[in-house]
Amino acid sequence: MIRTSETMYKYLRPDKTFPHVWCPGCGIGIVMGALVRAIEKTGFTKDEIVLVSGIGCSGRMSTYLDFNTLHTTHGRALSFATGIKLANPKLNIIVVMGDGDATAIGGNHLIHSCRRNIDLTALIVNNNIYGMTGGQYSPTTPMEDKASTAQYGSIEKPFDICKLVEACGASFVARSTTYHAKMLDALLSRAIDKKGFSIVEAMSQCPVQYGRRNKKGSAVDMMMWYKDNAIPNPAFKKIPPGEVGEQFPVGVLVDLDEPDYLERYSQIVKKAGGDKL
Amino acid sequence: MIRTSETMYKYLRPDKTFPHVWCPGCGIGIVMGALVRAIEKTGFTKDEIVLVSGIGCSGRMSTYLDFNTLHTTHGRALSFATGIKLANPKLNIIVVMGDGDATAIGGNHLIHSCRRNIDLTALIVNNNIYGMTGGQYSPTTPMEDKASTAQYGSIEKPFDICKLVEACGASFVARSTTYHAKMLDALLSRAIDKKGFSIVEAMSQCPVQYGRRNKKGSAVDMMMWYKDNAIPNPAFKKIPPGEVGEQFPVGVLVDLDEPDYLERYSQIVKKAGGDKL
Amino acid sequence: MKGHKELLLHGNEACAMGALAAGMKFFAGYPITPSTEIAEFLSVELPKIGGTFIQMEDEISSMGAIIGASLAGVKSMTATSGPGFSLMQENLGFASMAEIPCVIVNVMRGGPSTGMPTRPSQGDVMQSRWGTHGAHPIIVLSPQSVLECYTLTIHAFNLAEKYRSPVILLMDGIVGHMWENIQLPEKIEVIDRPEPSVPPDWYNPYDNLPGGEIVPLVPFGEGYRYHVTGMVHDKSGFPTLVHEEVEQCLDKLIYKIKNNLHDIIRIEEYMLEDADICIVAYGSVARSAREAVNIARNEGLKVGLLRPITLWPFPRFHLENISKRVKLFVVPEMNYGQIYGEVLKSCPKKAVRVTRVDGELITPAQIMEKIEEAAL
Amino acid sequence: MKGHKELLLHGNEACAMGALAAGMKFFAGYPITPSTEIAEFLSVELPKIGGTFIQMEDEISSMGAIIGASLAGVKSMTATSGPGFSLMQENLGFASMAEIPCVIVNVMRGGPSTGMPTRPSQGDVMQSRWGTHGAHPIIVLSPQSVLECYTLTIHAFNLAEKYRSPVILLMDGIVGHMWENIQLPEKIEVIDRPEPSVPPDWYNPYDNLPGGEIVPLVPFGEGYRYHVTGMVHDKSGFPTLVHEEVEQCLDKLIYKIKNNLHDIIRIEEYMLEDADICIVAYGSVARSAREAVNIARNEGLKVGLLRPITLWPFPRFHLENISKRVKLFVVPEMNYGQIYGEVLKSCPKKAVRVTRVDGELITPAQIMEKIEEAAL
Amino acid sequence: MKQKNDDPIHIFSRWCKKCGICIAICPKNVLERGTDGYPYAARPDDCILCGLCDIHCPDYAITVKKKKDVKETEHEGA
Amino acid sequence: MKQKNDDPIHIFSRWCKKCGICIAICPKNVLERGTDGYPYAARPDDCILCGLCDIHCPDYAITVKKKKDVKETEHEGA
Amino acid sequence: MTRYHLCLSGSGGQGLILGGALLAHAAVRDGKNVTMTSSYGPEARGGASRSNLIISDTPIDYPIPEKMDVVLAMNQESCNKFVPELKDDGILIVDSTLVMHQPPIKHYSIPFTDLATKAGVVVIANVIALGSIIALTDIVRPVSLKEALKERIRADLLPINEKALKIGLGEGTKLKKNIDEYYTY
Amino acid sequence: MTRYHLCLSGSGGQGLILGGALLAHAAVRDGKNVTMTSSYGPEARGGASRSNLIISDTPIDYPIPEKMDVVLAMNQESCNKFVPELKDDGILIVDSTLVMHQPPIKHYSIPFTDLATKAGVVVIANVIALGSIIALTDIVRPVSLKEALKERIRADLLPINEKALKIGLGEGTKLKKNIDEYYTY
Ligand SMILES: Cc1ncc(C[n+]2csc(CCOP(=O)(O)OP(=O)(O)O)c2C)c(N)n1
Ligand SMILES: Cc1ncc(C[n+]2csc(CCOP(=O)(O)OP(=O)(O)O)c2C)c(N)n1
Ligand code: SF4
Ligand code: SF4
Ligand code: SF4
Ligand code: SF4
Ligand code: SF4
Ligand code: SF4
Ligand SMILES: [Mg+2]
Ligand SMILES: [Mg+2]
Repeated sequence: MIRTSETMYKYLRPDKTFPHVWCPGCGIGIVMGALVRAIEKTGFTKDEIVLVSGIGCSGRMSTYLDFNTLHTTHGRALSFATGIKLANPKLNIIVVMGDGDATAIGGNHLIHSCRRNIDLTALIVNNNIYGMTGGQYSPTTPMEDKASTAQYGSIEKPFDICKLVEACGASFVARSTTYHAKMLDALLSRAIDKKGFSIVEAMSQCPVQYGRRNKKGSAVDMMMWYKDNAIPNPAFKKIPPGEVGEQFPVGVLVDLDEPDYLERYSQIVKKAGGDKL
Repeated sequence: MIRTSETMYKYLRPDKTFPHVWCPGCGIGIVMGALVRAIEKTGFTKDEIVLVSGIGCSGRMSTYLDFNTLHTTHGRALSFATGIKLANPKLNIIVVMGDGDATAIGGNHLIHSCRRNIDLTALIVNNNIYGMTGGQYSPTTPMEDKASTAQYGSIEKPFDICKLVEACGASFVARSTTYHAKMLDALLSRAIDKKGFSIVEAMSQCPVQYGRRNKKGSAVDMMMWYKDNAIPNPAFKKIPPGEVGEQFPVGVLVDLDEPDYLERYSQIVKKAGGDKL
Repeated sequence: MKGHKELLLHGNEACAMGALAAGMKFFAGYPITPSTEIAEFLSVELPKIGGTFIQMEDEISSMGAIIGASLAGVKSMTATSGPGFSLMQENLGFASMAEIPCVIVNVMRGGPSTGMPTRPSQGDVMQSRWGTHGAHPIIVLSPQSVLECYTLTIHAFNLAEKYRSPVILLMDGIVGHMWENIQLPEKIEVIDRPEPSVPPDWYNPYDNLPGGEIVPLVPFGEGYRYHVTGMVHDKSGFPTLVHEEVEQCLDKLIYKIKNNLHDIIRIEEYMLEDADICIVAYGSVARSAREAVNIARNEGLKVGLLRPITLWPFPRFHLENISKRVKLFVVPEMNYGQIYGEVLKSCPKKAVRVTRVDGELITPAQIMEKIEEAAL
Repeated sequence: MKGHKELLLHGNEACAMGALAAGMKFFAGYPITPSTEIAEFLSVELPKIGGTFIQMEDEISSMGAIIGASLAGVKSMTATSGPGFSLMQENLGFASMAEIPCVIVNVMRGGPSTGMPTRPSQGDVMQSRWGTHGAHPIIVLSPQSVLECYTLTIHAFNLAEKYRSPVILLMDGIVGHMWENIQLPEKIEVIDRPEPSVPPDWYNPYDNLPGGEIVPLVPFGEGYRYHVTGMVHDKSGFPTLVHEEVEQCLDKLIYKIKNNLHDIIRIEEYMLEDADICIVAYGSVARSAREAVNIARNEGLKVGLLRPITLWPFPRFHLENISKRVKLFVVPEMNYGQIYGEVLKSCPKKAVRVTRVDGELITPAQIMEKIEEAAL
Repeated sequence: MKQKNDDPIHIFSRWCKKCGICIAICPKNVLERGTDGYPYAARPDDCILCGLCDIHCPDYAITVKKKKDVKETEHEGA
Repeated sequence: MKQKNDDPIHIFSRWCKKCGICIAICPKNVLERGTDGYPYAARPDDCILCGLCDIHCPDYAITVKKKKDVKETEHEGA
Repeated sequence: MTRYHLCLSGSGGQGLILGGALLAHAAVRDGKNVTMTSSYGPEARGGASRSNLIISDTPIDYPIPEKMDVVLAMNQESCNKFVPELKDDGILIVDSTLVMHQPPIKHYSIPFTDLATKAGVVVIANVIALGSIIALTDIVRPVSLKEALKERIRADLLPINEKALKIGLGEGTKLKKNIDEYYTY
Repeated sequence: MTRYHLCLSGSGGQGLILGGALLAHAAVRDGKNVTMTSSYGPEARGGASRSNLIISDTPIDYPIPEKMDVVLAMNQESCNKFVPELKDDGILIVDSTLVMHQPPIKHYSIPFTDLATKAGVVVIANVIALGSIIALTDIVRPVSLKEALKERIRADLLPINEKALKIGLGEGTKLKKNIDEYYTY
């Protein structure tokens, strides 16, 4: 087993200030640890990895890690990443986004990246809230939960991110939680190795902006909630629909074998004769 | 049976020039006829209907019909419509969009309108191409088909619009074609009557920008293709997966019974005491 | 002694309260620092009066939604900051072109790009005039205090309805995030949308009426069925390419503002009567400038202040009048000199700027420095 | 006799060919009239040379993608028109802030809003300077002919690489959609991204080098791992709020352009030596203006032409120099007077405008009218 | 092609764009393309008034009498 | 709380934010919250070196020796 | 100095932009300077369409021809619209298949669309018209236009287009010979 | 004319913006004019946080206090950062629980966070600090601050906050009495 703390020294930027900026108990740090372990497993060098992030608490990951890092505009990380990947297919691109970043303002880029099956790894840190701007509801805030712009409780049906991207044709879809940190790094390393567009949704506690307002207890309590409600997909499928309650599946949810965008584009280049140069 | 041509005189704006601007054989005229028959069936007065359209060939519908009409910016029709509906819930809003309008530049508004279950009727005229701008590929252009920006054949996996919106939580989803014009008006009138976000996808031939380039024959040939490949949903479900080929289901695909956004918002108003004014 | 209704308010809060006082019943927005408090406040207050608050998926749709709501007859607004304001530009142009009243609040933070989200600036002044494509008119107001966040928001709604135009309230982050004790005015003027004066068949929503009178915008659903588009349109609202109609459509947009400058433009003058040097400042910087005027006067220097409250249309004629009297304009701004460019258009030889872009308010001392330099 | 490589080209086509000649290998865009031919042409040609063409889901992502591609070391561009250009503003500001070379083509159509999609205009001149939020620098070029669509596109890429800045090629719809016979230059200068002169550990992508030298942008993946952000950053690229670093970051953006005006600014003068009246015109209107100069000279009027090829930074010093010699500036534009505003900044008393917004090119006769008025 | 006044089908050729959809869609093969390209009712008596041509014409250029109308006429005639 | 040099667990309190996750996640109840709020190894001998505290610490403030390291130490000691 | 101003007008699908481009190409082969601008209806697709050419021995500044030496009108609407732009001694050529109300001035009237339909495909009406124009005006050399066809037309469509050119040249030449006969008033 | 400049500083979660607002409210109750501005770290969340107040008998133009009459420093970073802004005779108050390296100038040192923890909840440290500030300075009347609490604090949290105010007032009064003892250098 790869230990986070040791591995971390290899990947953290030494000139940044630690402890990092995230609140005590925030799950983003755990997710970043899992990401680093996953990358360590894949064996890619730091130079081969590009970490693209959006804007938000989770978007700050790009400041801390010693890769080629790009902190884009809010919601647009996938479009920047698309440009990088197509311009230099040798780079491995990991795109870190918050739930708001990826599914609110950035929803369109998400669904089109799935459709194009562009060879990127998207890591969506889903804390069910806009953390950075102070706790407004996001497209994944559960109905009736409170937020700074939903003091009477949210009335919007949340997205099931994994279902959404599946319908758009993503070729690898997986979910884990900060409690299931080992599973998270395993899924992430598979996602990075996967050719085509792959998505890992990491459920991550935001004790400060989401938990506190919704009486979800401490960071620990929130993780224990994940422990109780995250069910490995095979087992989840066996739960009778009426008994699902708040439970949700984790693990690999979709794994298709389809040519990715670049493979298809190379066919075009061949047709046009551009491969002969 | 309501005849189009007669009914049309009641709804067409007398001061517009006819024949309309669409190319010979273009399906949009058939779709517009079906829409008018559907509205006639619902019994709403012209003043109660607001027709919001995006930009594109199909977006021109709003010029011709004698309702409250709004021709928005490209891709944004649903956001404008959301504002109208919430500001005056008594109005019945129909939002006409092209496939590009609704799922390329406007994809984000589409998925969020589904999620919010906002009481609008979206009519997506899917001609598998950007007609207005001269035949570039759209998110629904079938793989390998040609377009003015895909001279070597498209390499992008198309959206299945109905599946996409289903995954986002739309409460009524249906599909028909210009060949199945009667079914189309029946679906549209159900969609208009439905409370909540409802979507009707109308497959519509663009003989000029899509058909010609792809050797699909005349407008008639394209409609006959719809005839052969559009299968009523119950029958479609029985086709073994391996034998589906180019066939696609038509009819009602989703019909959920859920409170719409306005109903939920009225709860909020009640909580806040705003209903007592 | 303080009168009644003495309140301690946050600039953003005062703005939201002003909107409610003006009759705003529809807010759509997307959170962004430092404007978020406006949305947060209204998400609580609007339901209380049966109004609508909706958090949209982004700023583009927020702008679309408020246009829609306005067309349905409801006063509407959104609030954002630089990045969101950039995203709103396309639909803002639509509102200009289709002449839809609405109010957009931009609480300016340090730019460009993500810039300095928590630091104030005045960097979006030119963008507020020219951010969308094509020649279009716009009205932009700039408050200097928490009280003005309240009163100018009301004024913004009034101008929007009166001139059927989007109106931008351009707050700098200091004013937006400042707390100040204010006394709400006892009486406020609220302009509501006028009723149409003709029956439906006679109604042309984009007519050029004699004397530049503005056609009332009848809400959708009241029997006046008409067409609204972002394309160049004739008087009935339908697209046209006929030379005269095109010109009428576009010219009217410009002239409805130009012909009413006297009504639209608000300025404040402070100690200008006998001034040799005129500071031109707006927003929070005007407060530093007023302090600088006081300091200068104490030192015996004849300095005054011109504060454009209406930034756009820019009070060029006031400036030109003053320029006949003064020797120098000093233009302090929390940017590299945007209104300074406008001052140049009237008197290129007489203007100097004081700039600051690090996210701190320009100090009276910085302004004094320039003044003393000039006084030498 | 015509030389070799005499071609009949469409403006948009020439622009696309220019891009290829400059070494552009990545195009991302979203169709829009009247720029679509650029995308269509490149969708066929780029695969032939192993380059990448991608049609994105909208203009926002197109702009994002070309920034990404440039960071990966590939010269990239997008092309659009007004509505799409408005949508690109946020990410365009990012490119400015993060100093990413790239080229954005805006083929201007009639605005505002959807406006007149098939009619040309020059309505986005001010937007090209001020469209995004926050103070930022930008370079904008304006071709007058099909030949210049080719040569200035190459120049745009060169400036982008040299100054690590987005460069906008602002074509009016006439130039973009015109066919003209041209002779491609036999030799062109192509500036490629320079190699870094320091090893990775010493590399600061946003350093302020002495003498204003610009740090080369090393492509991602070459061992120089660094951070790129739209936030205000220090020399290594990381966010900062430290006063001096903030100022250095923002000032550099401005000064890297300002300090190189002589290199960046291109103008053309025609018959200006002895002129009393100077027409200031750009793009297709400059052609009408040249014809007007010829007519005027025939009538014995001393008229000349100043054509800013670089619109931004505006050639203010050239203008000021000329203003010492001439009595009047006549500024014809296919808008309500945008560059006219810049002329005012130098000589407010001496400038008149000729405007046209109906989607037709200003005629030599229209310009002559103003000249003759003035000559009286 | 001249249209008879009592034809169940009326083609308004000013709006017709000669796309041929009506001809193809008619289950009774009533319509034909004339030498001028416009459709005309070659076999009006075969028409069953199903209205398919009407609802499929993209240009609202073909009008079919309603069954009721016709029936009434028949009654009158009877 | 003082840490012994041969503890299998090392807590770097400069980075620790006292969130308590490590304490809660430990299957062997090795950790406890000290009076200063920081966790410390109250029962180091119970530690099975599973590393769960390590990978769940959001702040990379807790380091667990690898099983191998420990074994080697044991060998050396043996 | 010779300088010709031409306007080819009609509706969206009639290939007048391509027609203009062919003419322009041919002119370039003849060593001339050319500019061509075009315009469409209110949005990108549909409605009226025209292309305007200037063909000149000397460089061209102002690229919009104002008074026309030649107007080709391929439908009624454009005929009505563009005839006023004709110079007093300008040449008007109309497609008599589609222009019913022919204007009361001297003009050449040729059924381009009918000729095209007879020749097999309606879309070559534009090339037939080009043939007639150059037969009637000598603006470009026929051989240059033939070269232009080779350059811009897809190989499989070349024969039919070359045939069209020939038909057009023939019709034009006929009319030129019997000029007075074919003027209608 | 009396005019006070205050700076309440610390880190993000310590409630210093609310603290400033409470003080401002109280001052308004006392009939004063107030402006309060605040600042945060680089993005919306996290990092240092401060609120700056001006409390004055006369209207306030320039709203940024430059030299401070009072600086409250609730953590080390802000103590280091804002001490230089103190007037020569200004009053520095530090939270001795969190400020280890206390500056070598006269100041009051009170363990606000410890006091708060002992009183039950750490988040009331800000209100304790307010109590001490007004005990030490008389900038606003204690009764006005009590009213301000009533106005802005949720009913269920009011008692604990009132208790905090009392503690703070008590600590402040103690120090004021024995002023010299409590200065550290
Ligand atoms: C165009 C634009 N709109 C809004 C914002 C403000 N903003 C920054 S982060 C954010 C949302 C953060 O939520 P999420 O993406 O879920 O990330 P988290 O902070 O929860 O990790 C918002 C709305 C912005 N920076 N840019
Ligand atoms: C912001 C913006 N981008 C691009 C365009 C150009 N544009 C107009 S319609 C259209 C696409 C039309 O395709 P679709 O929505 O499928 O409608 P259709 O014409 O096929 O009915 C495009 C790209 C625009 N008007 N605005
Ligand atoms: S606000 Fe929430 S998501 Fe952001 S750092 Fe704090 S706990 Fe984490
Ligand atoms: S281009 Fe296609 S969709 Fe548009 S009008 Fe013509 S046939 Fe219809
Ligand atoms: S379907 Fe309509 S437009 Fe087409 S041929 Fe028949 S009548 Fe004419
Ligand atoms: S009504 Fe039916 S049967 Fe009669 S012509 Fe039309 S399609 Fe044929
Ligand atoms: S390594 Fe395992 S057993 Fe040891 S302290 Fe950590 S969690 Fe507990
Ligand atoms: S999990 Fe980490 S940060 Fe939290 S208490 Fe344990 S060591 Fe400290
Ligand atoms: Mg989030
Ligand atoms: Mg389409």
